[in-house]
Amino acid sequence: MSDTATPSVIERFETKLCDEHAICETRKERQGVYSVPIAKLVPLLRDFISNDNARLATITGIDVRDGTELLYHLCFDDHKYVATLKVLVPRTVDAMESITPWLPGAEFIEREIHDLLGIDFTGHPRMERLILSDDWPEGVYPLRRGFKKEDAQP
Amino acid sequence: MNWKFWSLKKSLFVYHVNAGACNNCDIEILELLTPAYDVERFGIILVGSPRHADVLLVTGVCTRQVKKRLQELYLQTAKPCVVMCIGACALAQGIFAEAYHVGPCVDEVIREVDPNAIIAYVPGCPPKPEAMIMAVVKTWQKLDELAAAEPKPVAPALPEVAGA
Amino acid sequence: MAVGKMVFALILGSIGTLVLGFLAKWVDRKVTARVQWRVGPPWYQPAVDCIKLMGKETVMPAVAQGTGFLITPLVGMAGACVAVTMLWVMNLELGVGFVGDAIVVMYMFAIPALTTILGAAASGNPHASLGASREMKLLLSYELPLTIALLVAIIHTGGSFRIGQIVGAQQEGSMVFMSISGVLAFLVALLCVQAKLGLIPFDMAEAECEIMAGVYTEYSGPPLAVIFMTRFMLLAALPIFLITIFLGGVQLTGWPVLASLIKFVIILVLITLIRNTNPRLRIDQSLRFFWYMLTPVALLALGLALIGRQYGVGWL
Amino acid sequence: MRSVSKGVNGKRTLIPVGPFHPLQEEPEFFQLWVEGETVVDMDLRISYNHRGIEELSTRKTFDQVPYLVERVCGICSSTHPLAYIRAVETICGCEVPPRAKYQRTMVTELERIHSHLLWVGLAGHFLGYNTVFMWAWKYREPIMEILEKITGNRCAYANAKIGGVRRDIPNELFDDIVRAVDSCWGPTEMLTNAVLDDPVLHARLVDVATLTHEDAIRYCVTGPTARASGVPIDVRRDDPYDAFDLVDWDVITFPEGDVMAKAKVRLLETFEAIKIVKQAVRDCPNGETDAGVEEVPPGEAIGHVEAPRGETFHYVRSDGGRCPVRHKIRAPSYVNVPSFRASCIGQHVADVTIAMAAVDPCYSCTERMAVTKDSKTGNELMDAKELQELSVQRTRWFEKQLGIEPFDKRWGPKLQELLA
Repeated sequence: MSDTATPSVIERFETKLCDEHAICETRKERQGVYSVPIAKLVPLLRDFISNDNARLATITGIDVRDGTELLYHLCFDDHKYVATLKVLVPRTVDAMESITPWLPGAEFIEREIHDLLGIDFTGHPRMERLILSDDWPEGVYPLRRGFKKEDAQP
Repeated sequence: MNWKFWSLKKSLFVYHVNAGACNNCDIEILELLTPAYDVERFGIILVGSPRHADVLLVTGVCTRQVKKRLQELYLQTAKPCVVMCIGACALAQGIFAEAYHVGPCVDEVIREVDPNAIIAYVPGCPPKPEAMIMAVVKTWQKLDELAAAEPKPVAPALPEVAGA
Repeated sequence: MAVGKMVFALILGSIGTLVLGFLAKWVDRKVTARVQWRVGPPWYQPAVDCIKLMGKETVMPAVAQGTGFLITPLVGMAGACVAVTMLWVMNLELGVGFVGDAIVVMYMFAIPALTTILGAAASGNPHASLGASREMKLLLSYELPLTIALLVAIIHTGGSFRIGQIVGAQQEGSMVFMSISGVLAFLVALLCVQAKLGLIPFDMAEAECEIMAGVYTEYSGPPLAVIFMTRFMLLAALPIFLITIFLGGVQLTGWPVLASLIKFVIILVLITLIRNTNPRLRIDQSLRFFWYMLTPVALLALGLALIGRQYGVGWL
Repeated sequence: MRSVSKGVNGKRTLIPVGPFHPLQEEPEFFQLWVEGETVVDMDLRISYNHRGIEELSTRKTFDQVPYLVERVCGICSSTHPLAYIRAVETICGCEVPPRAKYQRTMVTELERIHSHLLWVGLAGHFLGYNTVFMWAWKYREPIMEILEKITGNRCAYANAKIGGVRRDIPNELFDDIVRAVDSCWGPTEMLTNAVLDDPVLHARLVDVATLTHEDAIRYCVTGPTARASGVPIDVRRDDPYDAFDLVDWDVITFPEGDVMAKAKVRLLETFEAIKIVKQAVRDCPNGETDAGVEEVPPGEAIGHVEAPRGETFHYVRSDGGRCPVRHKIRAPSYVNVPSFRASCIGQHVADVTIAMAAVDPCYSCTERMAVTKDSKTGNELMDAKELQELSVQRTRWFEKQLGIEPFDKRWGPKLQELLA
């Protein structure tokens, strides 16, 4: 990893995030993870994607103790930087605002998270089963903690 | 010699089923058709309808969604039909054995509908094209044995094929 | 002719044509393989394919109309056998025909296509019915120019609907092919034969590059073997039909054997070449081709032949 | 995707593209809604293929995971492990020895060559040039052989490991690598000329299934699909890894976004890949090939590399234990395939197969599994065959309109000359 990301961009990027009360969790060469309040996430994403030429690589969902962490990976290709915006969706809510209406590329990604982790994306035009088999029981999510293969018997 | 088995050896119509494979086996199967290996020399051709098939080439782990379709497919073929499990996944689920979305092994799935099915196994991840041709040769030998043994009931399984 | 002799002729003619058909099919596959830098199958491959299918089980699709589904391949084969035997007999013994046998042979050659349509419809498979509808349209399109081309030959050989006379007149005088209208009619008939054989560019009834699917999707085992054999027989029989009508017939005695063989091989190679160098047409394109292009050409040939006949100009 | 209503005049026909075709190595499972000859809407049903690799991965140790993820997809089998390994190396903060970097580069680029040639063959098949299919696969063979020689397997190479490479490629084999890639240069050049000069291919490919620059950004596409729409992204340049910043090569970009541009990108990239391999062989230093990573500290990181089809993106989280806590895999096709909606709607049905093939979709990547179809349902769902046939017919029609001989006739003699 020879050259590092353009510093000025990271500064600008981090200032923007700090204004929205985001916290930088880890920062390595050319990539960083930032924790963002759930209400600020979608406007931030929209801003980065439309103004800063960012590209949504994918969304990762992780089942943690208090709920589900959603990690939005943004690639700033011009600046050799990958930023990961992290939000925590509480178990009691299990829902998140969908970004598909303005970013159609996120459609499959959100449907996959819906299938595997049970997060409901509100405003998604087609929140249907995508990658699990037809005989998979409703309400069993394979990537949640404590999932056992036996639970999924049809 | 039994003419049925003799002619079966000389002319194998193959139908390829991808039951959840990673493409490695599939591209190697296609490789067999191309000039480098050209299996049409031995009378082996790919056909478009399972009704015409003498050999079902099954690749992949047989996922939950695929299981029923694989059985249905096998029932549609005209017997005698050899099932050839290509690759470690089709053999014994390979690296995916513990995954949550895979069904039973391919041979179990087939045996469920036909206990006497003739099943050949080609190990390797993926098997080399040579190993697949070797598997065909071994299948011929097995067919010879079956021809000699007829009309006794068909032996359950083929020996493992060396290679890869 | 005695009944015994007729049966004998039927068996001999059918088997001979079948063997010829196996070889013709092999030539076809081998040439295709060589174009693609492959070696291709051994010479006995088509025969072994059929023998193998004979030994296999017949699967009845649940939705199929049983009897119709199974009997149609046999009827098609019977039609091909009868047509082929009539061709052989009338070529070899010029006197035995009857008036109108040329028309009967034409009918008989249409039977395999008709039974294919019926069988495909009976199989209850959507693929097959799609193929059947195409086959039907194709049949409607090529029969007309083929019949007109046949008329040209009949006019040239004295106006009789007897194959014996068509052949006899050509062997005494000159071949139908040795005139402008004859050449035109021959070319029209050659393309119609291509369609009858279901070869590229007119193979839309059975979909892609593999030998099957389409109308034959649901067939397996012996019925499929019968279908294959019928097709192989046609591959041998239709060139003979062309030779009979336009090129002075087939003779199996003395030097003319060689001439007959050369004619057969030339026509077979022509058919294979057309198949290997041409794209597949869409069904509407082929309808347009047969109706708007071949039929006028055939009519032109007919006109020329009539004029030639009227004014005694042999080369027209 | 929005749900589909009946057409206004009710003339909307559903053509589900049956997912199985004898000559296509992967099944596809599309539903096209067609009015007349024009595609008006489409949907994708891909639930057949899920194997659950992400979950399985959390039960393997860090060193076992590369063997698992290279089985995500057979054609990208060097890039998936590499993306994972990059993520883990970032967590560890270890530096890969230069020799290992160059050797990883060689294998990924050899893979790119064989993958692109495979695509050319399949595209030729879709357009009705079956001979091209046979030929392209024939030229691919030396690459497969050299990969077997240097890694031990024709597919699934398992050459990279955390901190270096699993098996050093001995210097004696370097000449063989150069010879193998050189043998590809001529045929690829010839195929490129054939594509660029061929009027029929122009008619079939230019302005077909155009993915506009805006759509490419909205659908977040990557790889050749994006580069053909004028989005100049390439992970090899934008986030250089291995030896890609140490060798000289170009990112191929075309602004048009049609199928032709995608074909051009792939063909020209093959040359770049050959160049990279030759430079990597030339510059490869002697020395260690393994940094000797002992354990993985807690942390999280992403790793992404450029697969033949686009960006392969992995995210790994470690809690300091033996296994990853979470391992997210995003294959390039997962973002490229949905862009069909932008590129195929409004197209002629006959163009859809080639438009789909243009993305070089990889369904086992997309679902981390593969689709199959039995003939019963396959029949009900009609056929990719039919569609391909339509595509072939269209090529022939153009050939005819332009008064041109079939492709094989035009290019066959030249090719044979070349190979003689």
